[in-house]
Amino acid sequence: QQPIKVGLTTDSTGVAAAFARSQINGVQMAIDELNKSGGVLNRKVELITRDSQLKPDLGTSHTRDLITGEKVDVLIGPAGSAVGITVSAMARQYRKVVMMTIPNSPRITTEQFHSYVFSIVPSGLMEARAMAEAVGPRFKRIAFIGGDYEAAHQNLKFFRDRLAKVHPEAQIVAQAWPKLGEQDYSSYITRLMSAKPDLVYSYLWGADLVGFVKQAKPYGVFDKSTFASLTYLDDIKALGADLPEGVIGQMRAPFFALTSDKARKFTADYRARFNDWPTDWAFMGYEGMQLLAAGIQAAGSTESDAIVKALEQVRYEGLRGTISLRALDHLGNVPSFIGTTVADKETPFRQMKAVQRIPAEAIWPSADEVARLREAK
Amino acid sequence: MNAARPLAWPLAMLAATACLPLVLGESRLFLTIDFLVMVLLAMSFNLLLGQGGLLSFGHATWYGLGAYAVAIATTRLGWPIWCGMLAAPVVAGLGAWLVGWFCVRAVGMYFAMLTLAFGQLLYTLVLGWYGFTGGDDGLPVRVPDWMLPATPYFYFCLGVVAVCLFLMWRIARSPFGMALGAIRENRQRAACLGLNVRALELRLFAIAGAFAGVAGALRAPLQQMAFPSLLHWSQSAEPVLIALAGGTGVFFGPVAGAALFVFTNFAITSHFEYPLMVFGTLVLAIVLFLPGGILGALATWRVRRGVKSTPGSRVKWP
Amino acid sequence: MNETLLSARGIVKRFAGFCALDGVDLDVTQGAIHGLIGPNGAGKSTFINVLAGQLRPSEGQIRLRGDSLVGLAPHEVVRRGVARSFQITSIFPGYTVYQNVQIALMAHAGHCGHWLRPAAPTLREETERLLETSNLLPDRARVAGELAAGDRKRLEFAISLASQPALLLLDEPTAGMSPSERAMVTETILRLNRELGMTVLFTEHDIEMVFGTAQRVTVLHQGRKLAEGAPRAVRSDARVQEVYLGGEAHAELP
Amino acid sequence: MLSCHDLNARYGVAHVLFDVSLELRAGRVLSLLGRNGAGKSTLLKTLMGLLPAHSGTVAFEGRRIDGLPPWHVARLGLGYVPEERRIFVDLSVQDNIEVGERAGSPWTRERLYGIFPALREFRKRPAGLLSGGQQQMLTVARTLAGGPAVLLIDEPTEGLAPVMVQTLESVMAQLKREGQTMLVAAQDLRFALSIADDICVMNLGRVVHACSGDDARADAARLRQLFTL
Amino acid sequence: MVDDIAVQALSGAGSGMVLFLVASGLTLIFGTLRVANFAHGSFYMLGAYLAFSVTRLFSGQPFGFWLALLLAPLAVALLGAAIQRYLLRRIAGRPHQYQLILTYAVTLILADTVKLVWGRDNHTVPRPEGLGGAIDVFGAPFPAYYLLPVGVGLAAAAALGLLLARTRFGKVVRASVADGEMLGALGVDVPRLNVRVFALGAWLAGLGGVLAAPIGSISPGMDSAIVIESFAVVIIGGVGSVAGALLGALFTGIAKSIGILFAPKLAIAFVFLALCVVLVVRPQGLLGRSA
Ligand SMILES: Nc1ncnc2c1ncn2[C@@H]1O[C@H](COP(=O)(O)OP(=O)(O)OP(=O)(O)O)[C@@H](O)[C@H]1O
Ligand SMILES: Nc1ncnc2c1ncn2[C@@H]1O[C@H](COP(=O)(O)OP(=O)(O)OP(=O)(O)O)[C@@H](O)[C@H]1O
Ligand SMILES: [Mg+2]
Ligand SMILES: [Mg+2]
Repeated sequence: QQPIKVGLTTDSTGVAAAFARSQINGVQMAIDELNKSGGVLNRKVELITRDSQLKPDLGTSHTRDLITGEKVDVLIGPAGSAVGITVSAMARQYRKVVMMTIPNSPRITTEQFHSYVFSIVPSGLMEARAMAEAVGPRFKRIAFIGGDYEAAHQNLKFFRDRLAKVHPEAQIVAQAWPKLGEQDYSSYITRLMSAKPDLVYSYLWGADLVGFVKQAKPYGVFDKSTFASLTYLDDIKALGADLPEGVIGQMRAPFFALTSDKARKFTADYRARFNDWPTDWAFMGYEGMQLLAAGIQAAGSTESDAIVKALEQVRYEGLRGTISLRALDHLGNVPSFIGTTVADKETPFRQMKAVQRIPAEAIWPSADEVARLREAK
Repeated sequence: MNAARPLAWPLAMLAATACLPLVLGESRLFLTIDFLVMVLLAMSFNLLLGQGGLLSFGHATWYGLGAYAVAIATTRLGWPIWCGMLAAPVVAGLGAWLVGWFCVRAVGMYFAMLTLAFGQLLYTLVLGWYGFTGGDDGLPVRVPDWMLPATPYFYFCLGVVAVCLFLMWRIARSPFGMALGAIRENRQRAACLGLNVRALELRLFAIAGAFAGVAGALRAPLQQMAFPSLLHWSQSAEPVLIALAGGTGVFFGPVAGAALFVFTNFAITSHFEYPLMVFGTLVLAIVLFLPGGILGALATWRVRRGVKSTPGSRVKWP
Repeated sequence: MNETLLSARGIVKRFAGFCALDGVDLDVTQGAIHGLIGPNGAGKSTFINVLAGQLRPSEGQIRLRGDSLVGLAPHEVVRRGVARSFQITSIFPGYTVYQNVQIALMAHAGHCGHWLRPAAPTLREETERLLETSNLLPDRARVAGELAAGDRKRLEFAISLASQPALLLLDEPTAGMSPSERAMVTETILRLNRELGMTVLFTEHDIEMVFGTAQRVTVLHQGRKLAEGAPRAVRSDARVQEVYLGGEAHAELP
Repeated sequence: MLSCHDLNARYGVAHVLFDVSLELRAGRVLSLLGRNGAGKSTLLKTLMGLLPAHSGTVAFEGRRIDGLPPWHVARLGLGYVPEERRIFVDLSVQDNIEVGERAGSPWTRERLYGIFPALREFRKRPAGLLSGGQQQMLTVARTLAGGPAVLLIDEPTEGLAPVMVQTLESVMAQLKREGQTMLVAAQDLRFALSIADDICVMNLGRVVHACSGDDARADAARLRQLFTL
Repeated sequence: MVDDIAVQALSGAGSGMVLFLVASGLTLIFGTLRVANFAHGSFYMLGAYLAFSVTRLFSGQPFGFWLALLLAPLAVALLGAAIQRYLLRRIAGRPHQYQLILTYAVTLILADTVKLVWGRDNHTVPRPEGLGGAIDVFGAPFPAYYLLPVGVGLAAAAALGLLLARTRFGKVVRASVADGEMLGALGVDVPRLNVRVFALGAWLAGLGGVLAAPIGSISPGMDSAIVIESFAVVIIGGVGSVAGALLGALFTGIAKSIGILFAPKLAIAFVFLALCVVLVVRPQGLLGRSA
């Protein structure tokens, strides 16, 4: 019997390389588990990965080759958003189901939505709203810093909109838009701090966030104000003790806050296998693969339209809770996690306490909004 | 002189390429389209470097503009795609002409960096103008159905690329091309012959830009999107690499370079966990062991065997 | 015949604090062969560069048949009929001898804008004729960069002639040549002057050549005009002998 | 002191020197005559190691030096004054000389300035701004500063004003008196004859005539004839 | 407002100095050997990664960073020497684009080597003891650590200037710019000289990398960002001119940080904007000589 082939175009080269690595690990763990328990539809599952090097054109070529050359049955998503969009375009053209586990551009599920694309990442819109919900009420003077690219600009826009609802008096007192990959934030920091904010909210990640946090310390950013940011596990690990305590962090799947048995087992397995802590990407890669498998199982075939129908019905007991994918935009009802950093003896890096779990239902776009966003194109 | 003779090989290659849809599967055929687009981009770049001695580090700018011309025409303006395809070389050529007006004032590495800087400025513009260009998430291209399957689009690209290559070949052999070669060889002397060095270089820059624009226009429907990364300097590095690996001193050198780049890079990124290391080693080997690039080495080998070389093919650092 | 073709007035050229030309006046008569001599560093090449548009004079006026040349780019100066050769040979090393001459002719004929027509057959006859006159026909297929120094010089000379200039500026046209070639170049200059009425302004260190060819000689010294006049008069000028000719050896008349 | 035997050299595929053999004895001056393209410059470059010998040998003081890199050849005691003025344009005149200096050279800077007063005058100026003739003087001075045992000079008087030619000739005559071994390539018959102990005439890459300077002076007509071959 | 500008200018100078160290090495290699060394960013990155390893090896020890400052640039210099000796020398006579491509290939290889050795994650190096905090400048806090790159940068600028202008080594280096072959004929071992110059350039890049390590994060992509900026700085200042590189680095550093106050949208492309403006006005760069 032919194995079920899963195609993973991802970006093992470039700024998202670390994300891609754990994504592959997570997907692979899911596949190994599936195969150990007899496969899907009694067929083995096989993973084929490709490196698109964060280049959309290479991503297109690889995805196309996975579909037409390797004849994969389903696709699972890349790392970068731009590549994600082209992968989605290929999926549309060739009618292949694709599961996004890292890219979270709202466009994927709105403007450029088509029935074969699914996502189990809280979209940029959802994350911005989650942040506004969590921190909005407590602060009045908010300074924003984000990489100068669309996701960050959108984030601020969505954050602002929700802020106006939860705390009308609050205002954005300063903005800074360093370029992606900026090495030197000092000028941006002085600019932000001169507005005397009580919250500095960042939409920075990866090397950018690490650089910013290290450079922000001497300027007293963490003493004179509270700092809130995306905090992927990769960055928490890189910063180690350089990440101050009391920072408000937003994550997609923090292993220390996922305490269900299933999640604990995953963390333990992952540690044993890769000698590393599972990142957000590993969790989502794993869940994405499991969801696909569940969809195929339920459809009883690898025929794309059948899988789509099945996936819209599936309720998967995942690591972050029960995940279902709504028919409207194929977005999973995945939560956003927001907590406060603390030192922890167990790990050489910060963990978070009082992690709030903001449910998708509170932050995802309503049917009206989705319709409006799709109109807007 | 028989004009058909020097084209015998290229024509044979063209005919062979035209038969590919009979033997290749869809995926490989698409890869071949990638290759054709790269050939056009690298050849247009080599028109600058090989003919005019102008090393541009911003050539992808015009490639990207070509792609955006198609995307904007189809998505923002609602024009049919062929309007966008026709607009692409015009937009790219005009852009190159405007930017080139500043760039040809500098020479050598200064010229190279100036093209890079202007390219990055345009990249920034495309990246930052979300409302119009869609920013880093790109701008969709509305592709008619007939362009989606591999075979028809392959023939379309093959036709366009063949025509463009033929035009470039004519340009290289024209008095204009020869004058640019003279400028490459000795700028000061060329000026003292009464050649308006800057004006000629500017014209070449615009022409090469227009051809790159055509390549961009062909690229856009392939991924059904135009992305800012098409204008980024790292994209500009590709034609440089391709042209040099293939051999800048030989007219069709970049074809060999593009084959190497597109097919091997695809294979390497499919099979290796550390693709850059493999690819870097490959490039290193070519530079070290094939002086003059792949076709350049072939030409040298033929000279050794007594076949006459083509004069004026040496390329000097400007 | 006695009309002034080129007139330079009060040419000053300063390089970062150093005055290479210090108010030079020079008239070149239509149809004349005019020699420009002077010790090394007198400013001869600088003067030629100023005339040809390579350098812009700090002060002064240059007129060709009354039209100002100051501020024109080199290619514009050439189009007005002033061609030049270089002291340090300047050719297109990667082109063949034939192509070197051909491109020069095409540049003059204004063909270089054509970008879709083949270059090979363009101006074939003219090219061969010019190769013939400069005795380069046997070398026509050789790559110019591989020629010996003297041959390169001859090629450069041929290139300069291609534009059929009204005024030809030659910077040491026979330097590095053997006596026989030197004689040939001298002969060519004289013939061009005689047959086409081409005006020539040249610098040279070969005394025999200067005094044997030029109808009028100007001596520069430290950026100023030291002497000017008929060859015989200049040659016997005491100051010229002191700063340039050096002692008695060259002063005796032939 | 310096000799070569059956030397062949090529530029790429072009064969330029054919079986050239000659010998330069200590303390003597050998004039290498030949018209344009005869291969004089090529011979000097090959002796110096700037152009690899295709076959044949070069020996200096009994030791084979073909195949050695130029810097090594130079350190053994060969000094080369090229035909084109290859001065270091960005360096001042003084620095140009300093770069050529080597310990133990009898040519101090003062002594060089004594011979070439123009260089003293412009010693602070970037050498690229010198006129052609001044540059030529600088190249000679720069090579002398290294105190070479054998001096290879390629057309030293080209492009020099008559006064300078005289100066240079007297410098070379002085060098000769001091026992400097020299190999001088020249087209200028008069100059070559005036200084040579030995004469060697090249044509089309071959040595076509060799004789002593005295013989040549006695039979200048024959030489002239060979020369215009 | 004036205070703001002063503080911005000062922090711009701090980051400008790291850029200067990298660019000075680049301009030296570029100006002398005519090698547009694309691998220069990799040297910088290696310097930073080596600093990470050394400080980690001696973590808890106060001298860890200073040891890294000593050792890492030396290691990078050795690597540079090897690249010059075994790779670049082999293609010395070829058009210069090939050297650019060769160093580009080296960049690719080193990029993956770094991933192989140090992983794909970001790393950080703690700031050395005593320089972790802030000092007071015009009443505003200024990171004390920045004094180190500024000091080292100025010292390096002065030392390089003296080296090139006064010593025989410097003169020989400049002579080889004009005509390396002739220099060889004068008895100078040019191949060895080239190795030394390349090593010196690499050493400067490595030094820049070590000094940059405690500022931000150490990540696999840090090579390409800096190399493009340094090329820009080298061109702005004029190829081969160390003083030009200093001027260019300070100019872009300061102008960028002040520019952020007035035109934040342009900050992303500021280096390129500066390059365009400078070259359109002065095609040979600020301190470059015209052709
Ligand atoms: N670009 C320049 N900058 C500064 N000084 C210069 C420049 N070009 C020439 N000079 C100086 O101007 C003077 C005249 O130089 P020029 O080359 O015109 O002399 P020349 O008469 O042609 O000498 P030669 O007969 O040796 O060729 C010289 O002293 C030279 O150093
Ligand atoms: N770089 C080169 N490549 C190929 N051939 C060359 C090169 N340089 C010189 N030649 C050829 O080598 C031959 C000898 O040249 P060479 O320069 O040694 O002559 P020469 O005797 O020094 O002449 P001159 O008196 O003109 O300087 C010439 O026929 C020339 O064409
Ligand atoms: Mg002169
Ligand atoms: Mg010679």
